[in-house]
This record gives sequence, structure tokens and C-alpha cells, in this order.
Amino acid sequence: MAWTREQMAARAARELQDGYYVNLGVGIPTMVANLIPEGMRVMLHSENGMLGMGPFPFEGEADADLINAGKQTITELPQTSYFQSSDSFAMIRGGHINLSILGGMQVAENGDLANWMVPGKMIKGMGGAMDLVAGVPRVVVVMEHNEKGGAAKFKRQCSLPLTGTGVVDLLITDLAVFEIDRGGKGAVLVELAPGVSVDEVRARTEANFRVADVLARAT
Amino acid sequence: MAWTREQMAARAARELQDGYYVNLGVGIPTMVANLIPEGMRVMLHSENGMLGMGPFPFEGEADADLINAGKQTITELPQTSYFQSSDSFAMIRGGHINLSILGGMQVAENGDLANWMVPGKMIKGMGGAMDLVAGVPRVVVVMEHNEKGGAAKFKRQCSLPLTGTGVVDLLITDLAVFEIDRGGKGAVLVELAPGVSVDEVRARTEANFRVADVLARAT
Amino acid sequence: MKTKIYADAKSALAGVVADGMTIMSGGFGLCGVPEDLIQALKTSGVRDLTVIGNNVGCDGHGMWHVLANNQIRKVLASYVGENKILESRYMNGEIEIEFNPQGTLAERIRAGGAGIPAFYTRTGYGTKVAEGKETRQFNGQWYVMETGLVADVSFVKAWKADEEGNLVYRKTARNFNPMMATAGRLVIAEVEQLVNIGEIPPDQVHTPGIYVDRIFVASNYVKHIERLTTRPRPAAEQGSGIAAAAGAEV
Amino acid sequence: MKTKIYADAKSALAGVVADGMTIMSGGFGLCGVPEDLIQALKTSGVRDLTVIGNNVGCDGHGMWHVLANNQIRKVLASYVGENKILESRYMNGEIEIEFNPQGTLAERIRAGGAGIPAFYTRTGYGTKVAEGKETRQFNGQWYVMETGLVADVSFVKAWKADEEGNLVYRKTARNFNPMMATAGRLVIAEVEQLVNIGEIPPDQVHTPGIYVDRIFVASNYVKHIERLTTRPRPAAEQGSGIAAAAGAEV
Repeated sequence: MAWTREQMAARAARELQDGYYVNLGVGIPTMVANLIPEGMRVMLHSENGMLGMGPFPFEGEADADLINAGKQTITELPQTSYFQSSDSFAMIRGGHINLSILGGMQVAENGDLANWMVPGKMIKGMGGAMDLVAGVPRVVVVMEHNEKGGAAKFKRQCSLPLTGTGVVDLLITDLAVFEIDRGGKGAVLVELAPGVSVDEVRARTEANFRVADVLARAT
Repeated sequence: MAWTREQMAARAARELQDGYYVNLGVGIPTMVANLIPEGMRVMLHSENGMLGMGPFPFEGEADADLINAGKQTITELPQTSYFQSSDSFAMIRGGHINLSILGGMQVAENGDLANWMVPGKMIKGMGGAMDLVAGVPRVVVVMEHNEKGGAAKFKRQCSLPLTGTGVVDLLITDLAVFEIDRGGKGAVLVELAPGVSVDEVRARTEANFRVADVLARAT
Repeated sequence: MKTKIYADAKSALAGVVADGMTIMSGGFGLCGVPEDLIQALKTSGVRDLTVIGNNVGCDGHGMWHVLANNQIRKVLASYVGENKILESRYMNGEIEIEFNPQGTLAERIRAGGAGIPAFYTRTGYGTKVAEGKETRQFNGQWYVMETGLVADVSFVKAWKADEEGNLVYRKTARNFNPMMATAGRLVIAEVEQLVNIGEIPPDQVHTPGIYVDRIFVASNYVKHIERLTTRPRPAAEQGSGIAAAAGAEV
Repeated sequence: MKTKIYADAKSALAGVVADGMTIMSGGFGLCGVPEDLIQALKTSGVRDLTVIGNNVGCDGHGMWHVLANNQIRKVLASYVGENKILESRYMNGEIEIEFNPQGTLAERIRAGGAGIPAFYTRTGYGTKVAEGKETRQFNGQWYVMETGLVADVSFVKAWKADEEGNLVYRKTARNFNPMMATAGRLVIAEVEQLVNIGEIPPDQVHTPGIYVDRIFVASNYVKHIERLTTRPRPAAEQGSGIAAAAGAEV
């Protein structure tokens, strides 16, 4: 039984560590904000210029001057800091954010990521995604294992235009979790969703991958 | 009769304009701070990270956290701003300071400046001088016309290691004032100290220069 | 003494813009956008503009007005979604868009203001963004060379200004505004409050006055929100302490 | 939850430094210098250090102590005057000094912290500083390529910190400290006051806590002044409004 979106977010939340500074993309990654374990200090970075994102405001308390990178109204915390965009991306590019969790359209077995444009469709732009994958030392991609039509999204090579080359460290899908070596040593299947077999993952994946000696099995 | 140090500073002060942001070097240039005409708004920049330098503190009121680039204790004004060194030199390098007035050891007729080291002597370092002459759009050098031994300091080519190439716009000495073309079109004598003749200047100068059609004569 | 204070956006923009100019305009989404200046730019009628900004407004808001008025020839931005006119003009080849990664755009503007003609970044290496650009290895890593950006005029939105032009921004409305204030040949600040000299503590100035040529107080417009997202107020208040993503988009 | 707070310089430095490391240390002259950390570095006895800073202390002050204790092999600085031991060691070839224009040094540190391996600057073109470096034309102007700098450890002096590590600097004691906070693999902040979370307004943070690994409150030392310069208090106070250079150096 494949993981739900909530379960994928919960799996991604297991990548958090005490003291981490983390950037979360839109969609499933945003849900990780609600899953920070009790007693763990995690500071959320918003690339439009904020460290220490708080929860959404209560009804009637939204402040137009306080939004996240997804343009949603949010709140600040007592330890929040604001800064200009160039400083925000200096943080990202300089490798100071510990972890970036973001969505993907395609991931390749060498860690290439495509998540910003589909040829022929309107290009909205990459926003901060290229900076995040190039600058953050640990990048976790959370995406559905297959397209709606069934096509594999974890591929030998991305067919869509790239967001970054050799940038993904961990891929979490609704079926499985893969560790990917940025240096090109390949992908390793390390964890399976409940009731999902290695054979099913192989059948629904284009990328080459090895299977870890000890394979975690989520319950 | 050659200009005194005070008169050289007064001549340099005539380069100020209302609304200017100005960086003053140590020595005679520092004296320009006291010669800002009434009613003219001039903001003084200190490259260690301050815009809007105030006067020296009253006795007993010096603050160790408030110094200028010459490491002297100073004061702030109500409109002062502080910033980090990289932002201070972004201001300089980006051409935002209108005028830099600084001392020199040698100036060449093409605007080259040497003012930071003498081979064989201990090198103290260039501090911010290379950044100032490279970044500020108008650079005025104030220096004695000759060395103590009589050697010319305004030269065809500098013999000392350079601070910058083609960077001086105006040279003020105790004898005369020269406009220098950064593009290499040569130097023009535009002003003489009282009682100083063009011949005397020629005799005491190695650089080639033309004499302006209308030569100002300071009183 | 010259003053930097102007009565309104129209007078602050008088004699400043011309056809074919490059204009930087601050803001991220609808946050920290100099709305009066954008309206004045529309009214000015100048054309063939190159506009540099993170976005180009969105339907009915911000720089969209100037776009809808056919004044923009080229855009440098990182994200241009939620903008139907831009989409159709771009698909029809009527407008040029140069997509920049957000951090590269921010750094290019910072570099332009800081007198740095070019720098290297890992961002975009091996992607379309690097096509036609110089790439180079440092310490075994590949980087892309990106160039500094300057504008003829920069539009900046700040919270407070004093007469010297010192600016303070508020929360995430800071975004691209401070860099743009450094990278315009002429910089106009649209502010919510003009305060007396001395009311902005020198340690708390975000943009020193040296960067600001003209200042005016914005008209009393309502700040727009693109995605109003809230959470219900609980009977007994309980905060997670960290972002609660379970809010509803309104 | 991990804490960033340490009792003093010695405990904050424990296990951090080793022979041969590169250390950045904030300050301009004697202003904004992390004096306790420098003393702890001296006590640690580690050797063959490369030290990056605008100066290397001056006679009897600041990084001079570590220099006098024979712990420094190489220095990157913009100005090293008023430092007799450094002078004699340099003239004797016992220590290497790489002179950097002050703005180039500041920008190299900023670049290192911002993940920029190299950038171009006009500063130093055609001078000794450009020798052996790549030069290049952009828009008809010549520029020098300079590289980013990072350190194993950065020593930062701030005025206030909260437990998150957010820092605020005071007046010109800011200088090189904020850039160095971004460019150290490990960053230790020596602060005058540790305040509660929430006491530093989010719009007024100079260095966000992400850059700070360890924090301690400085011992109660007297801040040194290199050139005490004052003016006499007039019977009836009269200020020029602008710098009065006629003060006396004491």
C-alpha cells in the first residue's frame, strides 16, 4: 500500500535533525513544518528573506508585509530575522542551510533533478529552486513515483530541462526511498512503503538502482 | 608664495558640491572636513563602515566603538548610518561616493597614483586606498609639489609601486593645481599659488603639462 | 541645500524616465511593491522598457499594469506565474523574458550596485540557464559566470525614510528593495512614513541615504495579499511554535 | 535541544582549533576585536596559523599577542602598521603577509560566505596586487579576478546576541565581523550582552543565528582606543555640525 501524501511528509520529516536550518518547498514539503518532533529545534528559512517562519496567522491577523516564498501570509517567531534577497541566497549558495526538501517532476539516478519547466507549456520560472539545489548540502526530493499516465519519474536521465545536475541526495516517493550518490555511484533503494515489493518498484522505475542489504520496511 | 597646508585644504574644499558624499584621506584631506561651506550638505564617509561622520568627541566622551578609518575617535550625527565593511566598499567600488580626496607620494601625467609603498621600506599595506581610487568617480590628490630633497613628485611615470592606474582627476600641490585626463589626454595647469610662476612650476615638475588658456591665480 | 523629498510619485518620476530605459522595481509577489511609482510609470506612457524584478506583478496588480499598457519589451525575472497577459504575450513572441534563478538575480543586482561586473555561481550549472554563458572549474566544482546588473532607474518600496534618505524596510517587504536601491543610476523610494532625522537609529538603517535620490510618501493604498492563508483561532489558543501548514487559503 | 551558549572563551574554543588552521578574526584597528577569543587562542598554543583580518593587532593589543607567541605563519590583511614584531618577522622572512586592498579583502570574505568562488573588481588593476592574477575586460574596463575566502574558524565580536545566535553590532565595531560570521566553517561569537529571545527585533538583526555556532559573554575587559582624539569642550557649546578635524590626539 503506497504512502499517502501525509506519510511521505512524515518520512521526509525523519530527515530533520536538532539545530537544523531547513528550507521547505511548496506542496508536500510544506507539510513537514507541522511534523517537527517535540524538543527538536528546527528553524525554517523562507528564501524571500526570513529565518524562523512561524505558523499561519489567525483569521483577521494576516500582515501583507509578511509572506513566505509561496506568497502565503505567515507569522514571525520571537527569534525570527529578516534580510534582503541577496543575503537570503548568500545563505543558500554558501551552504549554510542544512536541508532542502522540495518537489520534483523527474529525478535521475545520478541525482539530476527536473522540476521547473515542461517544453511547450508556459514557463513560469524557476524561482529559487536552482539556487536551493545548487547550494544546500543535503537535498531531499519528495514526489509521486509515477506520472498520472504511469510513466516513470525516477529515470536513467531526465527528459525534462534540468533544475540542477547531481544535486539530489534522497528521493522519497509514495512507494519507496532511495539514497542517491551525487558522485555518480548510483542509487540505492533503502526503504519500501508497506506492502510494496522490490519487484513492483523495479517495474515502475526507469532508473537503475541497487537494493540495500538491510531494507527498511515502513509500518 | 606657496600655499600652506591649510590653503591646500581650502583649495580642495572648493571641489565640494551640495549633496556630495565624500571620503577624506588622512593628513591635509582630513582638514577639508572643517571647511565645508555654510548651507552645503556634505556627508562624510569613513570606509570602516560609516556614513555621516561627526566631529571629534568632547574630552571624556570618546567611544571605543566609534572610530574613523584613521582609527581616531569620532562622533555620529543624527543622520549617520553604520554598515559592515563589505557594504562600505560596495559603496566605494560601485561608484556611489562622489569625491575622494587623498594624499599621494607620486602622481603621473596620465593620472597614475603611487601612495602606498616604498621598496626597501616596511610595507604597512594599502588599506582602502586602492579601492577608493578605483571606485570613486572623482579623485583629488593633495600633496607637496616636491620631496624634501627637491625631487619632483608629479612625474611622467611613477617610479614607486602604483596604487591605481589612470585614477587621478585633479592634483593640488603647494604650488599649483592640475586637471588630469584619465583617458590619457594629458595634464593641464589650471591654477597657481600666489607669486608662483609657470616657469617655477615647470622647473619643479617632471610631468608634461599644458597651461590652461585662462589660468586662475589664487589670492 | 538640495532636498530629496517630493510630493508624490508623479513629481518624483518627472523628467526621469524615457523610452527604452531599464527599470528595476522591488517586491516579491505583491509584498514590498512600489505601487504608486508603478501607476506613475503607467501614466508616463514611456515604452520599450526593460523591467528587472523578481516577478512582473500578477493579474491586476503591480507591474502587470505597465505590462498590460504595452510599455514593456523585455523582462528579467525569476517567476512570472499568475499573469495571463504576460503569458500570452510571451507565447506570441511579443515580449522577451530572461529567466534568472532568484538568487542569481538577487546577486546580479547586488553585484551591479557594488561595482562587480561578473561573478561565478554553482546555480544553474548544467541547465538551460548556463547556455551561452562561460563555465569554469574552481576547486574541482563547476560554476557559471553571471554578470552584474544596473538600471537607469530603480523603484524602491520602504517602510520609513528620513530626509537624508536612510531607509528601513518592514518584515519580508524588504526582499529585492535594498539591492535595487544600490543598482539604479537614479533611485526613487516610495515610503509609508517620512520621519525626522534622528528617528532611525544609525545601527538600524537598512539602506543608507547615499543610495536614495528621491523620496515621497506613498498614497494611502491598501496593500494587496496574493494568498491570504490563515488558521482558525482555537478556543484555547495553542501554537505549535513552528509553522502550522494546516491553514486554509482564503 | 543543542545550546549555542558557552561559559567563556576557553570552553567555546575547546576542540575547535588545531595547528595549520585558517582563522578569521573581526575588528578594524582595536575596534570590534574579539579579545577574549584571541587570548584563548594564545593559551591554546596551536601553531602555523593563517590569520585573516584587516589588521594583525598592534603593539601589545589584539592578534599581536598570538603573533608574539610565534603561532602565526601567514597573514592576509590590508594594513599592518604599528606592529613592530610583525615588521621584524616580515623583514626577516619569518612570516608571510598577503596584502589585500581593504575592500577586496572584505568582498573576498563576503564571497566565501556566499558560495561565490571568484569575482572581478577594478581595485588593484595595474598594480602589484594584480600580479599573477587573471585580468579581464568588461565593457572596455579592465578588472582583476579575486577569489572567495573561507576559514576553518571565525572569531566574531558583537554587542548583543540571543540564544538563537542572532547578533547585533554597535557603531563602527561592526566592520569585518558580519562577513566573517558567514565565512567560517565554525563561528564563535564573543558578545557583550546575552539577551532573551525576542529582545532583538527581527527587522534589526545584523547577523542571523544560522551563522553562529557558539556564543559566550566576554569578560569585563576595557575596550582599547588606538588614537584617542578629542576636542575641548567650549564654554558655550558650538558644533560645526560636521567633522571638526582640529581635535588633539591624546
